Amino acid sequence: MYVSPIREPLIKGNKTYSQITKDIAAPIEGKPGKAWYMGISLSLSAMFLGLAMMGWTIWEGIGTWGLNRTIGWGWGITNFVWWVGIGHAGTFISAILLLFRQKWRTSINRSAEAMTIFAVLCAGLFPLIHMGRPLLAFFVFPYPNTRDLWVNFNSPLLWDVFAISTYLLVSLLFWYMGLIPDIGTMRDRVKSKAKKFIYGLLSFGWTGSVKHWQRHEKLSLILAGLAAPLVLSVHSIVSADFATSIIPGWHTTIFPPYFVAGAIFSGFAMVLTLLIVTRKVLNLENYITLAHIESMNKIIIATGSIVGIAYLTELFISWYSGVEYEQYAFLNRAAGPYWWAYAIMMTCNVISPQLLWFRKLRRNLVFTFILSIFINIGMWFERFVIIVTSLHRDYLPSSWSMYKPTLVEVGIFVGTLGLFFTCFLLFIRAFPVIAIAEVKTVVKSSGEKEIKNETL
Amino acid sequence: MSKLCLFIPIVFLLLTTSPSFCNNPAPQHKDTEHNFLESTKQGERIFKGLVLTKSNLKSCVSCHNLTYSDTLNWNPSAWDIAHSFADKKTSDFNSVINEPLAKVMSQVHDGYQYNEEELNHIKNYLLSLKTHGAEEQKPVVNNLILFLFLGLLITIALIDLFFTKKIKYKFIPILIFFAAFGYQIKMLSEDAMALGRNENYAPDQPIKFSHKVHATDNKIDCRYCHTGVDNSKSAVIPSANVCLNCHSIVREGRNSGKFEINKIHAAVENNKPIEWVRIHKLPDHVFFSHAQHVNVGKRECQECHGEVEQMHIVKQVEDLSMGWCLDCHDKTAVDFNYNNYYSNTFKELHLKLVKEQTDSVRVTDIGGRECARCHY
Amino acid sequence: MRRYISAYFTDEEDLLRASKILMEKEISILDVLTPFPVHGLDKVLGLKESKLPTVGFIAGAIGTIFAFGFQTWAFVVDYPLFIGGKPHFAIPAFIPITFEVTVLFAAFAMVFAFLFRSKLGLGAKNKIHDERITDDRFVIIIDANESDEHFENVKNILEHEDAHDIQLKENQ
Amino acid sequence: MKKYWKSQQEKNESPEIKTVKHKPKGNLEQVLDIFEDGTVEAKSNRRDFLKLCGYSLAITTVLSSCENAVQKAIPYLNKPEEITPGIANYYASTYINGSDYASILVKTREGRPIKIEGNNLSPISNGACSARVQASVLSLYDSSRYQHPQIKQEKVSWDEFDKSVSDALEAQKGNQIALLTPTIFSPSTRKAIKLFTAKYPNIKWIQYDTQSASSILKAHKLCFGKEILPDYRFNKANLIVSFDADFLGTWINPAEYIKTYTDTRKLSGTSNKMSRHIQFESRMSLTGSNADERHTIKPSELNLLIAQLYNEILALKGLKKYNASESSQKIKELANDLFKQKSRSLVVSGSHDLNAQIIINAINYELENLDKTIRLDNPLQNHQAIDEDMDQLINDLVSGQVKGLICYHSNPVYNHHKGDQLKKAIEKLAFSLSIHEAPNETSSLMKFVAPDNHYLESWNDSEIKKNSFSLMQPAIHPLFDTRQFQASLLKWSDLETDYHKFIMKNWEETLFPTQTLYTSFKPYWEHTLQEGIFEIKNNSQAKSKFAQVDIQKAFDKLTQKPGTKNIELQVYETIALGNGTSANNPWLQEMPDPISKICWDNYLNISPKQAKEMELENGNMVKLNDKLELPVYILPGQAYNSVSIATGYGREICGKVGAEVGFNTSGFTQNGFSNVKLQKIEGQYDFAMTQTHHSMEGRAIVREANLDEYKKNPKAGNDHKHKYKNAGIYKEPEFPNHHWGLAIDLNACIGCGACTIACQAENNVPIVGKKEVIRAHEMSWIRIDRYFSGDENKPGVVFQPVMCQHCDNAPCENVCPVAATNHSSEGLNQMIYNRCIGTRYCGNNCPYKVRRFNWYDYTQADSIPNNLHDPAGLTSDLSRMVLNPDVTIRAKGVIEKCSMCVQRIQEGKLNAKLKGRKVKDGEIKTACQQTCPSGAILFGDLNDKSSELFKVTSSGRNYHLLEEIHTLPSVSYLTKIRNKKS
Repeated sequence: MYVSPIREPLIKGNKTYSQITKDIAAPIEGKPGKAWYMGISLSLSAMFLGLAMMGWTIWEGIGTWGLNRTIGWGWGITNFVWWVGIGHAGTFISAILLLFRQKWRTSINRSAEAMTIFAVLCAGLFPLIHMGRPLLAFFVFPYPNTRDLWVNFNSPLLWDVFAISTYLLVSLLFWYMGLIPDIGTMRDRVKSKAKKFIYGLLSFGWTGSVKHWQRHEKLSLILAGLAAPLVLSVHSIVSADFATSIIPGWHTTIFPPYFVAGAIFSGFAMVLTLLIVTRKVLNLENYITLAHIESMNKIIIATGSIVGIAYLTELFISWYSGVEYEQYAFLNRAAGPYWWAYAIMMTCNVISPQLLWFRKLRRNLVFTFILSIFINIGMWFERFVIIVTSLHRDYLPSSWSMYKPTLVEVGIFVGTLGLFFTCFLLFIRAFPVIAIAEVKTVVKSSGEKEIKNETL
Repeated sequence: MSKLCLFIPIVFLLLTTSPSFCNNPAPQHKDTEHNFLESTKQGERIFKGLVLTKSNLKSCVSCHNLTYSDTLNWNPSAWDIAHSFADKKTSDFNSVINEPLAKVMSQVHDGYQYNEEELNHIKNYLLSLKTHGAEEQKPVVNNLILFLFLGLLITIALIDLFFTKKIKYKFIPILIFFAAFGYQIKMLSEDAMALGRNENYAPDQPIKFSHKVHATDNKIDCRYCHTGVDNSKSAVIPSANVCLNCHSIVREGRNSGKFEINKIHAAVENNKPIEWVRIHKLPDHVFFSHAQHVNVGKRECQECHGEVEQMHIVKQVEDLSMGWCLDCHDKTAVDFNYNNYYSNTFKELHLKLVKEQTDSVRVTDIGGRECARCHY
Repeated sequence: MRRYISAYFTDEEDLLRASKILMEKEISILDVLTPFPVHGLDKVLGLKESKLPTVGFIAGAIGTIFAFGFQTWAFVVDYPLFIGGKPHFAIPAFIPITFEVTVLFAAFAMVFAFLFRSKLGLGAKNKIHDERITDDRFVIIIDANESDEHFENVKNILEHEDAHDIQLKENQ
Repeated sequence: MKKYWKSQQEKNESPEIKTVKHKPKGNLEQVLDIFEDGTVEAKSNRRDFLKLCGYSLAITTVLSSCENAVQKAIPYLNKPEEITPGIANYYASTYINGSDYASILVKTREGRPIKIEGNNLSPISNGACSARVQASVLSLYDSSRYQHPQIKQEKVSWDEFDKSVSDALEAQKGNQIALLTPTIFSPSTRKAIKLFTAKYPNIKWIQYDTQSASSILKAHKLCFGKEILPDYRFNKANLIVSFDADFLGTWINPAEYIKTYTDTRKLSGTSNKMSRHIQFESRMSLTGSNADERHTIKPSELNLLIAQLYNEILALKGLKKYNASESSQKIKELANDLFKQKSRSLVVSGSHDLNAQIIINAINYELENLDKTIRLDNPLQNHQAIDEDMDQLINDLVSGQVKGLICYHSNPVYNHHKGDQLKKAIEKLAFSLSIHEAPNETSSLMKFVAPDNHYLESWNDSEIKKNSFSLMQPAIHPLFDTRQFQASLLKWSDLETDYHKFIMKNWEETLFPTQTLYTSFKPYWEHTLQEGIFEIKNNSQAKSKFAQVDIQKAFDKLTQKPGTKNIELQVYETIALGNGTSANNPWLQEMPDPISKICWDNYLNISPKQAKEMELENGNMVKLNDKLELPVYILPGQAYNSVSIATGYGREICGKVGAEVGFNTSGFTQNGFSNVKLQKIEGQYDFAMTQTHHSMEGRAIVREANLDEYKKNPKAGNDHKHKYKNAGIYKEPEFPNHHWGLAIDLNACIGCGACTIACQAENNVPIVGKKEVIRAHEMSWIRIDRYFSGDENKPGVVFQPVMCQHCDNAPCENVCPVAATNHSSEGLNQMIYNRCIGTRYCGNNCPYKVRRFNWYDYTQADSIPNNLHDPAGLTSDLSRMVLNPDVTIRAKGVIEKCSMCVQRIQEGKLNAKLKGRKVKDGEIKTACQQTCPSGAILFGDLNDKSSELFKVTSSGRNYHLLEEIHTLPSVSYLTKIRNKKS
């Protein structure tokens, strides 16, 4: 394989526009394989398990979870933060990388955005079902009512309500606006009348007119401009759930940047996990190349290192602050009863990504895949460590307590994994996983053929 | 919508507990059962005036409603009579219907002559009313159907707007859409706000007690009966012995004759309390004290309960929502001159008042909007 | 009845060149249809800058004022509550929601403005010119009503610029 | 504001029927009807309607506030004059349970007793109630009580029953019969018993106490010629030495001792005087945990120490010493200190050894404490039983000499160590009659069961201390077909059965003549009934003489016994359950033990050293004497080679709550100690512990100082004060009108836990059961934190009641998304249950962890059906009668917490408004404050510069918990001052 000394091609195999369309539309047009059926049945059953557990929780009460008077949040909010974090990669890739004109984003932004939406959906479930009275969840919206009551605008949890719902809606808009031209492509390719009708509806009557393209480009750019601070704000606000509180280990000013970095870190890891499988199964190796994987790995090292530095800063500041409660909280994280969670977090999030400094490993698919799963686990434990170990031993030792999750909580988590993969599997059957039109724009500049010509 | 709320659980109830409907005791005496049924039917016909009687008098039903009704009818309803008389002997029945002693009754029932058989039929009919209750009234065309119809209209309008395009002018389906959707939202929000509210609730009471007769015509003070209103959180519904203070002498009413008043005596004799239907209900989580409002705050009863003294049937006039409470707290001024508690406790506000920096201190200013004033 | 010429290209550079020449010759181009955004095409065709950013800004500003104003009104005027020892008008606490609502308003306004201006939307019945446009064909549509001479003229230019196919079409 | 009512009798003639908008479902008669059927069925009401709604989850959202079903409002048929619905009535009465005593006020609403408060007029209990007294109101509504007379487990009418009993008594006239009761200190009851035994001379009356004081009684007989329990006056003593006497917990009359003890230790105002307390004991008792100096001593070693102390005191007085081994430096010092505090010291002992008690008497005599800190002229009248009587009775029953047994309010089969023998003997008896409230191990063996009234349904009088009388009056008509013991006795004696009249007659004859205030009996009686108490003034200054007993003999006996190498077992009673009579009371079961913080269980306390040797950890199982298998709890401060275990648990025949909770200690004597063998076995046991971490981790949570430091600087130990005035970015909140606050004197708090039960009763706090407590789901709004410090074998102990601190900068308020918790302009942190959606964010963000979440539907207030978690059956219609109608029942999924008894504040304010004056200081009392036996809790208005609270909080000892995080709590604490020898 030829490798350019200057820049590696992002699309391989001398693709014409028509071939690109055909390759990317192939998974939608063909019959799903055995793997897909296995995947969907597995994730559907996981989803139904989760739904049953959620029903049980709502019926019986939060007592079915392992929480107690000291530890009011456990797996539920850990999962919430974890999913929100995962939901950061998509918009980050499409918005921030768009602003930076990174061409390699074009092959991955579509699936990453879809992943964002599904992850945020999963995340949004947790604040809802972790409530003691989920049936009254509508109280969090400031709607006019006969009680003359409004909500508490001081509460970070309310900010969350606004941040998460805004993020979900804006991400949806962004994703769908990007999809319109590709749905147009699908509309023009499918043969069956019903499919043509549905794609026709969903394509919003896309014609490809130059005026539309002009506005569309502008819209994407400005939406990206809006979404970029939004991405940063969402996890900052999620971190404010903790940072604005007074619990030692939560009350930390470093949280917003640290959470955002962590979110992008985990989001990229999840994108890698999914794409490494997807490119193989859907035969998209020419579009999602090692160059893409390597670029993403580079971001992983960067964000992983930020996270690592944040961990160390936290430790340092807690010691330096001289506040006994802070000092104890961090000592207890590392050496208390939950030391193992801290150890997992440190190994997976700080130590393991450092291996990516080696180019060989950065370009090794198996290694990257395993690492991405490690990072997902590590980032889950980061949230667990922050939430549970801070709460379980706070100010008054008399209330110190331990937390052990129940099967119900585990079941709900598995259920959201099921929901996520179900959505993703349906997505790859319904819409192009790669932004066709956007790939076409870069094929000239970053395609294999062109670069060859240049170097020749 | 509230009907929908009711409908679904009822369906569920039927589905889940249907076996319990089957445990009616199996008929043991077929013949007597049959006779009784026949007699009941005859009685019903007589009562409803479907049979020709010897006299040309009005049928029973023209004066005695079958069940309670929402308009005031001083005459006891059939259901009511059934509860008082069904167990009595036919001879008692005879004397009441054919030869009443009370003044009102004897005028109205003048000329009624039913024979014993007919009386038996009527009595059996009443008996069956007592045990089975009156027929369920069919629900009127309710909001649900209207709501669904509007939904249909919206769907059609949208389909035409985007796909079929049969209507030439686009604004027509758009107009239809907005009008229908708007009306749906209005229905939803009104019903949602009405949940748990009972504005205009005026149920029939076990005794046709008229506040108009007592408070306006006979000029009895509210506090004569509602004794707790000044000191307790509860205004107190008078106990039967309070009624008897007068009604041990006043045995016959102007409108209802002896029938209603007799219920008080019956209650005392049978040692069975009178089960009034509660009208002004606040949820369990609301603490309301009459003493605070009536005694300390010097509010008139009518401000919350409406012109009760003009009502034959008591009706809830206000919606008793939290917004309504707060509205009053916002508007009502606190009388600092009258009560030393206020002037001694709210010194800053008192000073302002004295210096005439404000014209009045409202309930809200002294914490009348704070949650734990009512919720704890 | 309207007649028009549609010229098919397979490469965006040919298209750009052709459009440029057509514009130079002041031949009015009705529309250019492409499978992906071709850079510089809007400049070549002399399209005006889109007003979407302005829409976004105005909507965002409304969102800011609405969110901040609403929070202030609810907390200071309508139902002041003592919460956590904070004053009723606690500006820092209102910032996150103000920001989110700003973004939400701007994003929605822009998307709707885009759809409205472009006449796109659920069930929009735009004419699909050719199914290959969304695949790999670039099409220039030129008004062909004036005369045959015009048509020949245009055809020559287009052929010169490597047009793959040139068709004369009629529109009812 | 409180009204004392004289009689409640008339009102019971009509069924009380009243619907208030709160929970009381149905009337009393309905409740009775239900229990006639023996089943508890919830009647159809709006809850059922809501349940139907619950079937469709989708619509419950809308319906969760839907309450459109028909409600009935049922007035009284004939309203009793003194009852106004919505206003509570208070009746003065007396709590008696065995030897437990308290003078109380019963709070009733619409005829239902709902709360017990202390009677301020009583010089004995001083307006205080213990946890047991507070919880007793729940026992009234216990569905496991006997509901009708029974013969051989068959239900009979009282007429039949009385006839059968009389016949049986006649038939047994030639045989000896025993009447077994606990100590009876009611003069009228004693009289009734005398009349009964006069009619049946073959009946011998025997008193039996589980907590016996018979060695003290006998020692006084020998030393002073009077078999009495002296009147210990802890408030007169500067130095208190206690040898294994748990006088703050369970010893003789703790209700009085807590008050008199803490009076000397409060350091209120300018007083710098504080008594010193030295405790010798093997188990860490409540008393020991409050001592300034505590010595862990094996039970068998106590005697020698007492003897040595006596010797040293004799030496100091220059008298001849007896022959004993050389005493340690500590004893010598102690003798020195005692000698310095001559006539102002007090030495007490809980020993069951007669000789030890004789020497203790001798010590007190030599220290000239008699008639000063120990008075013999007004002796206590409880705990009068003599152990030998009971032993004799059991022997006689076993040998068949006694042919019949009448057992009233005692359960020897369960709690006497020879219970097994007794059980077999009773089964063989020809005549056995039980007079109990509820079935127990003894009564279930008996042929005749005459159900006794609950004390809240009974008339009685009492004379707890000589010349201190009080009256008990019913606050409710008997709920079941029961009759009180005394009335039954009178009936069987063929006398007037109205015990009320009997008491009146008795008082008219005996007590009325002793006073001069009233000239006719009726006003005197009514006045006394209203006040609840009556005292005969006694100004005698009797000089007590010490008789010449054979001290040499007693002394020799003490020094003879060598300390054994065996493991010694002590059986003790807990603060909550006592001897197990109230084992079916879920409030008491869920009250954590003050020291171990374990509830719903008993366990073997073992010393840390021994645990290390035997490689035991908390919850490991051991085998005791090859028969009893039970878990161990490593109790810091338990003496090495000694173990202890609580009685009152492991009840077999009991209601559903108390049965099979914990382990039965039968076979081990409660008097003294026994030598046991201990063996580790397999198994691990989960304790329901409300506190699992016992060290303060060096944090300034409970601030302490020693007295000498305090004298130099009142701020001693409280120097952590941070200068944080206006440290936030916002101005500190102001409360110009009221600013309610609490102050808790950590010096006065002894950790007894009465406040926790008072709070439970006042605020309808649910019971969650053992499994839930293990999961740290307990609901208590006020908890008592207990921290150990120092060496685990000789730990220091501190107690700290913690409830919602009502922070002015409350962290919880900021985080609630729906503003369900916010601040009032009176400085209260308000929690609005109906707005709460249960995110638990407030609970997380509370640095004090005082917020409690309804993990399950504990109260049946939830709209979803079939998810009730009510292990104690407290949602039955009967039990619900105890609910306070002024406090909302919380539904599943909402947070709750201490409201500073806002219902009482509102009531107090309304009362002031009705009278047109400002709220008086001390007028409003929180439930915890009201019941606190040591007066450690003080409520008031911080804005009122003349209030007691203002004075207390401006003292140097005042501090706020975690003040460095700037939450500005309205609750403050006063530093704990110890009086250690410096």
